[in-house]
Amino acid sequence: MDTFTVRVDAAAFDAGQEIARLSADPGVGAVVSFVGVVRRHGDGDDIAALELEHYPGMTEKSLAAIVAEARQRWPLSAVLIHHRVGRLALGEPIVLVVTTSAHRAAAFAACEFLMDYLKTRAPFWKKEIGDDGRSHWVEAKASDEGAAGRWQ
Amino acid sequence: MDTFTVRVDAAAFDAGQEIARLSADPGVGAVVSFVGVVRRHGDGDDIAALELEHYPGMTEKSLAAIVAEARQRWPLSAVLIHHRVGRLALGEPIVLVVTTSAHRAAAFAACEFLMDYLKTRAPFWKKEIGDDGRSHWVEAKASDEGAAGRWQ
Amino acid sequence: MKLNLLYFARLKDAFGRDSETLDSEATTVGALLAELRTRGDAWTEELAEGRVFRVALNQELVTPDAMLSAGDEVAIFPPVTGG
Amino acid sequence: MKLNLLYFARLKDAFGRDSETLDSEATTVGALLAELRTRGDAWTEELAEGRVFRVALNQELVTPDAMLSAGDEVAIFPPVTGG
Repeated sequence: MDTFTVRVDAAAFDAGQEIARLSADPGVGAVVSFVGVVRRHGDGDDIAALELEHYPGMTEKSLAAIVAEARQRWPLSAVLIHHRVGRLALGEPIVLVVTTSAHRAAAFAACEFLMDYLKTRAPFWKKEIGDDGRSHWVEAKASDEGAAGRWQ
Repeated sequence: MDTFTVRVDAAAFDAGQEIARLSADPGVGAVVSFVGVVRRHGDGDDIAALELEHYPGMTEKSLAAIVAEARQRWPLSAVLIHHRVGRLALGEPIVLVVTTSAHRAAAFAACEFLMDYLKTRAPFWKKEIGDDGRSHWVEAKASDEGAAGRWQ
Repeated sequence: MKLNLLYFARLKDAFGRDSETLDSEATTVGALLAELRTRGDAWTEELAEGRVFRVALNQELVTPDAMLSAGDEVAIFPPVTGG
Repeated sequence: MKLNLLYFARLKDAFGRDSETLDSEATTVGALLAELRTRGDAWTEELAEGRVFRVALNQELVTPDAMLSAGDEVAIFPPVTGG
């Protein structure tokens, strides 16, 4: 069974199925998951969709490296990162991160650590597409840069 | 739609369905979930099942109160707590907590806060049942008491 | 006055019951605990000073100085182990 | 020497291309950026000192003092906004 997995593609994911799959390890007592969703209000208002671009090759490499770092920091049984790319409509899931461990503290800390990395270091870029069809690239937020700084 | 819900019963839950349901709000950008699972090694080794007891009435009341407190602390769009009771076999899910918010920091903090409360304050008790059929009540852990203390 | 007592988990097993109705003169939780201790055996042992247990009065955690009224629900249980 | 340049997101739009092969004498990332700035228009503006962008050399983030070798992949992009 693939217990440390990184996927970057346009496909949808089934969070419930992934949680169930990673819960099956008898050493696992805690399963933390994060799902990021396209919401109505971004930098601008009234978002109809996002367009997610990434840097193929570097993305997968940098995510594999950060998963390895998370494993060094916490006793994890499994990690799944599935980040979608391409056009995603309002309400659609963008990213799923699942971490599992014997105890909850490690699973929570690792999941938040990985999300901070995804938001601030992994080479993904979002373009917001409004109800009126106009689009613009999302600007990086100072608060996200700060969140990643916490782990350094 | 029920956006702030507490359930205490023997029924199983479908984490994926709950995550999808609570993601449907267009104001939601972050969905954090915790699933607690019966694992092989508890206080003793080789656990076959847990028996979960609770204090009917006080449990629901105390969980509703802690959800209200979480809403005071963080801007949450939804909270679900589903804690199972009765006999649960190895690998079965015990508890599901889902928190949603516009941004991830609030959803993560609230989910961890609620889990710390569930582990240390809510009136649930676990009995471990071994492969040999012998059983014993689980003793409270000092580390869990410490985790709840962080929030006071 | 009549009190409704509830016991959970290990204490339920130790006392051999999950509930009882007690006619007591105790005016505080502390006095009620002292009265229960006089029953001997598991009662004396499990409710001894320095043993770790919790008391909820009408479903709220309380300390031994909490005042009792007729009809109160008093639950005695070990530290919780949920989640 | 030949370098493989990649551009992403807003910079891809501003430069009107997502990649190019460049024959350059630049020995550092900083020198390469200076060379690109001489193209004028969006190049001068987007890559100006003080503008916020990132450079990855062979898929690792680097600073302007990083040394270049023939065949290197150099990607220039805005701060990331994933998750």
